Amino acid sequence: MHTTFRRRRPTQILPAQLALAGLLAAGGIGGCTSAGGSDAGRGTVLRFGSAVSLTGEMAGEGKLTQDGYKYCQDVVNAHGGVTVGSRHLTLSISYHDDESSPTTSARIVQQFNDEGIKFILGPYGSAATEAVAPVAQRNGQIVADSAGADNTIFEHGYTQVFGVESPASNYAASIIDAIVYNAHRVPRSVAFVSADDSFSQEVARFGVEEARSQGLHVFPLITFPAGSTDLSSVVTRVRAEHPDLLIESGHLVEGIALVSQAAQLGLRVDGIGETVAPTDPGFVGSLGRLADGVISSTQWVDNWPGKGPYFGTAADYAEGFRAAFGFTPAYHPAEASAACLALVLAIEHAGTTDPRRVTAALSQLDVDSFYGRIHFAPNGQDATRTMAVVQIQHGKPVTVWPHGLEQAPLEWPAPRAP
Amino acid sequence: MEKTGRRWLAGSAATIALAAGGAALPSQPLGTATSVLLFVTLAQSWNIIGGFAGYPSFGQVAFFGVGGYCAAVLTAQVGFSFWAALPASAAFAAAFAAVVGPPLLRLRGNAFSIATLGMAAGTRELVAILGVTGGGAGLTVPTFGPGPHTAYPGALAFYWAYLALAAVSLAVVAWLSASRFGLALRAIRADETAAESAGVATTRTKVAALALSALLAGTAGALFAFQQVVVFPDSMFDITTTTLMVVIVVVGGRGTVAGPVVGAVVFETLVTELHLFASRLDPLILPALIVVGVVLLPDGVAHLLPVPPGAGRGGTPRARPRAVLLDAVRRYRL
Amino acid sequence: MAGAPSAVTDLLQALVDGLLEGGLLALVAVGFTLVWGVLNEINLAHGALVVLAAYLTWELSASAGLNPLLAGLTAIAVVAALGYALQRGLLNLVARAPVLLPLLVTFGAGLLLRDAMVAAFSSDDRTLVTAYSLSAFRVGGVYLPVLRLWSLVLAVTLTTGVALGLRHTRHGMAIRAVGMDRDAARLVGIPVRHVYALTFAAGAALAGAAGAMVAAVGTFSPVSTDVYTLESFVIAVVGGIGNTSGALAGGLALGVLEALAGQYLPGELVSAIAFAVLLLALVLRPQGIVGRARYSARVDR
Amino acid sequence: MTAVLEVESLTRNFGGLRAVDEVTFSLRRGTVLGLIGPNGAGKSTVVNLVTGHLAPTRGRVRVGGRDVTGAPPWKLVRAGVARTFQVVRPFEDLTVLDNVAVSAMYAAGFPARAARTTARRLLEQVGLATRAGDPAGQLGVADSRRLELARALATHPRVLVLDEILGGLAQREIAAGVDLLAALREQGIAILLVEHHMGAVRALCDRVIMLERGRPLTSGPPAEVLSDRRVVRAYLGARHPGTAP
Repeated sequence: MHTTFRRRRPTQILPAQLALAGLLAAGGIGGCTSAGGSDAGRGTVLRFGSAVSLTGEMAGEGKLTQDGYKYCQDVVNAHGGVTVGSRHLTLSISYHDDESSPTTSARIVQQFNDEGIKFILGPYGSAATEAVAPVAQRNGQIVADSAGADNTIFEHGYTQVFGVESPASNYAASIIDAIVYNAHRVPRSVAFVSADDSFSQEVARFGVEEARSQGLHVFPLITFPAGSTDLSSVVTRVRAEHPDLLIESGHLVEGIALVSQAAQLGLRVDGIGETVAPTDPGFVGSLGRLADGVISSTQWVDNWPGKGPYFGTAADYAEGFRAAFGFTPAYHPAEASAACLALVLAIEHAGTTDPRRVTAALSQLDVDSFYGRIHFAPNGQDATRTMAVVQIQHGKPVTVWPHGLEQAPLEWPAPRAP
Repeated sequence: MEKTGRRWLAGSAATIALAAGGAALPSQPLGTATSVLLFVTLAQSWNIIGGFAGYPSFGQVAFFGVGGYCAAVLTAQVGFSFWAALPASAAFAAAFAAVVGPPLLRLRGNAFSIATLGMAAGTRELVAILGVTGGGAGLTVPTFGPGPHTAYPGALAFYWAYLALAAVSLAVVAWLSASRFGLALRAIRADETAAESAGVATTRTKVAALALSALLAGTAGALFAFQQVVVFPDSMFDITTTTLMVVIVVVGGRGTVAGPVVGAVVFETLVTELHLFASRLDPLILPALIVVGVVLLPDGVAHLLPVPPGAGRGGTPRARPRAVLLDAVRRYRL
Repeated sequence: MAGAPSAVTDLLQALVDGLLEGGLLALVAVGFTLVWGVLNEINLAHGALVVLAAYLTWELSASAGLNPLLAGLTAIAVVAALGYALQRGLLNLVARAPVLLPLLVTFGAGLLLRDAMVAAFSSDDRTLVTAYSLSAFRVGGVYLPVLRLWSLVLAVTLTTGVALGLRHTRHGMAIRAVGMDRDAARLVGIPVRHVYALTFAAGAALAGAAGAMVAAVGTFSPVSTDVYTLESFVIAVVGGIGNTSGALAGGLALGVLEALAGQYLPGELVSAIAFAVLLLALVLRPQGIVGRARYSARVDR
Repeated sequence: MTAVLEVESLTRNFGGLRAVDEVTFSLRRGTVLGLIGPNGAGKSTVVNLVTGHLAPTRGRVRVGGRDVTGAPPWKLVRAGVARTFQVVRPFEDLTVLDNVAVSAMYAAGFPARAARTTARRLLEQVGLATRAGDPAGQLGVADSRRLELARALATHPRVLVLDEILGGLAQREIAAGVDLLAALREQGIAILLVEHHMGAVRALCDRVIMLERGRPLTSGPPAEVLSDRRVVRAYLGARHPGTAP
């Protein structure tokens, strides 16, 4: 079914009235942020706030992010809670569903501020993080950003946003490197298709640069409306160009649609690389055999080097998470727990819940963990973090790159569904 | 006629001065009050074209969105301060209406509604494609950082801004209701052919009404964009925003001065408060209110009030409210 | 044929894609144009009815294990009954009000339906993977996915079926009479309230058929309700208001136009095509491409 | 003295049908021109062409010497050509007073206050003074016709085009109507009277044009035209050979 129109962002689901009334509540009295900020931690509880997408387009990824935050809360409290100076505070995270609408995420963060909550765990997606950042900036709140990888978030000069994930620029570039350095038959040409949200376009832009620097012929970029579920016209155009490799940058919804329609319309490529989608359990769930062979970049895998407080090594994290949630975590829960961990450690190092001192502690934070090294550049982005690359083999994402982390050799050209 | 005009203006100014005193409201009621004031403006803006001229536009959100995006582009890409961008955005929205108006206003009834609905959706697609508006990725009104920016004035300042805008909208509609221009619009609503035979240049008058209504909606859009700081095509061009404006005027009373105000206060407060109580049901509250409101109050609450506030001079004395309500429902039943 | 240069096959493929796509678009739109033409009501809940049928078909066949065809038919019946109740219980109350009021009521009903679906079925995307959902004929370089072919066949049969039904059956004549002049129809003994509800139910049944097809062919979620409503009224206007065979022509035309645009224009322009078509049609040719709109008087009331 | 209204070989086609075919006439100040003919002869089409509601396929329309062919109704009414509608078209939810005030303000260009005083005066003139405050939708047939006339007069017209204004009225009301129109003629207003009521035509018209299937059959003083055999046949059909003369 050709989705002729831009598939409406979930704001469509949230009646404008709630959006409008709520958004205006965002204008609630935020002016009087006293220097110390209301110290939510004075009692025995340390409260974090999280606007997360439980319904709407990003619901799949949003739920995984929430799992990551919940696991962080459980593990920290199991270890006796957060030690602030002499006190031990129990970590309590409150969630509000932003229905995958960036404007709603901003409203929810403002409401958290009105309730005196200064520590925010980032919403899912760059658009939501971009909308939340100015609210946190003017209220003096701190955002531990777990899934807003878009570089533009860190170019506004904000001082309150700290991103634990590797920048958007690495997403497609690492896929290209993994194939070029690993494949027996190195592809000579690549076609890029991208959703039109800023994160996906940023990823595509850097991917094209990397592909050119590796000497591949790059076909002109094709963009499609974010959230589209029918990409048949895109597939038909790509088929006309006969590239060796197809790379798609977008989220879960578009990732699934592209692979299924590519099969339906008989697209012949050596393999498909996609950002975000393949590492989501829902991807293999909906595509079944079709998912095999698809390659994706990931922020973290369960054999990632590093060991740290509360979670131990990556393997310990994966083991503990599976015990608690019943499925092996891909990178979404891991980056969420890492963001929560960063905030907890910063508070412990600062020895106070005063937001300004915690912000200073975060900017100096440099610690090893299950997620690898966590530290932030002056603009709040973890600029030096690299990514790993996985390939779906027999229905399971398997690490194929970088060297030293591979769990299986890269199958290239990718196996084609019978 | 002059007397009622002046009395009405004085009365509304007084109530608004009182409301300004309410600045001590805690943040949640302040949010509700601010939203009510926004919808008073939006409803009055729709009332001009939908109520007075009888052209039920279903694309008003296009002017709201165009005003908002114009402010965002002027501040983010051109470096204007917001307070300079505000009047420019209002004027731009009015000019936009003057351009899209003539072809649309040749149509009537459902065809006009659908054409305006299509126009608004088309405008959203256009904004989502253009580079200067940031496309689907949204655009940030700079309120911080090294480059030119306008400091974020805080919720109270926005409450006052929406208050001023609501007062202006009310005054404009009150003036309109008592003026030659308003009479011409009412004549067009009653019978456009006869109006033209009475010397009314109908197309020009209708386009002027659409531009005036776009001016108000555009200003509200610009203010809203500044308040949200980050604007997206889907949040600025949401069809439900138009529907709410229309429902508020219908439930309040089409073509009256007080109708939209009554409608905005009743409808807005009801939805926002209900949202707080039955949050599990909340997605269903708004649509249910739209359906119930329109079916039970097809001619609006204003007609039930004993004194017809500015509903046209010398209206016949009002029958008992309940009778009028049943009569309206009976009159429109198949 | 197999050796044809790829540029030609691509054009052919785009045309074929367009026609198959147009078939489904027509199927979605024919119910909408019937209701607008006869009852002069814009049914903004039309998209929600389509998606509801898709969900019912999905639930009945995927979870309840019913044969997809039977699931589809049940979904159509349920949606038609809902349509009858919506008109009889609600829309008849504002049938004689200015056109704006039914428009608002259907908008509210559509939003209500959509949010109820979000609550009931969550907002994840769904698609019905049936045995032959991936199979396709290959003619030369051109792919003809089987299911999409079926949607074109269904679209043609239903639109012509409706057109013939309106002209030759007793109910059809009653519906057209009510559409032309409801008071006169009442005078000759036609139960107008029932016929109004029947017409809306027919429109809903057509929406149901489209929904069942959408479940099989594409992916859908509550958010797609707006997409289907917007497309329906573009096609209704292009095809000629109230003109069911016009809906077929309009749907095919829009489908081909978009497929070609998708092939030769930058991706993001595709979504603006439908609006450009709508505005052009409304301004230049309100009576639609299939000659005189059956109820052109409706354009000005 | 130049004519107030000049119409030259006015023609209008609807697809293949020629509704009006080469109609020519001129109307001088203070005179009444009757336009008669069976239903469907094209009388209303001529009215719509002359008042701008329809654009002519061919031919010219001049008011006070100025060419206004194809101008929209609001320009024509401001040039002095006012009309009433065969099926009354009141502004239903506006008051009777406002109905008239709109024409005074927009066609005659009076400011709001002066327009309302003029409107009150005209309502007295047509006998609707007592209903000034009522919504126009509540008027009966005869009163609605009076309102149409008052609205047309409020435009300060040079030419008054009356489309079957006496249609369906009781005998007593027709007599009152004829007196009213005679008074207007004395005030110097030119009238184009489209009417079926032959009594009124004889009483008021200086000249009459007989239309049949869009073409002017004959014209001249009323007595002469009304006794013309072709006119009688056009209205009543040919005499059956066997019946009495």
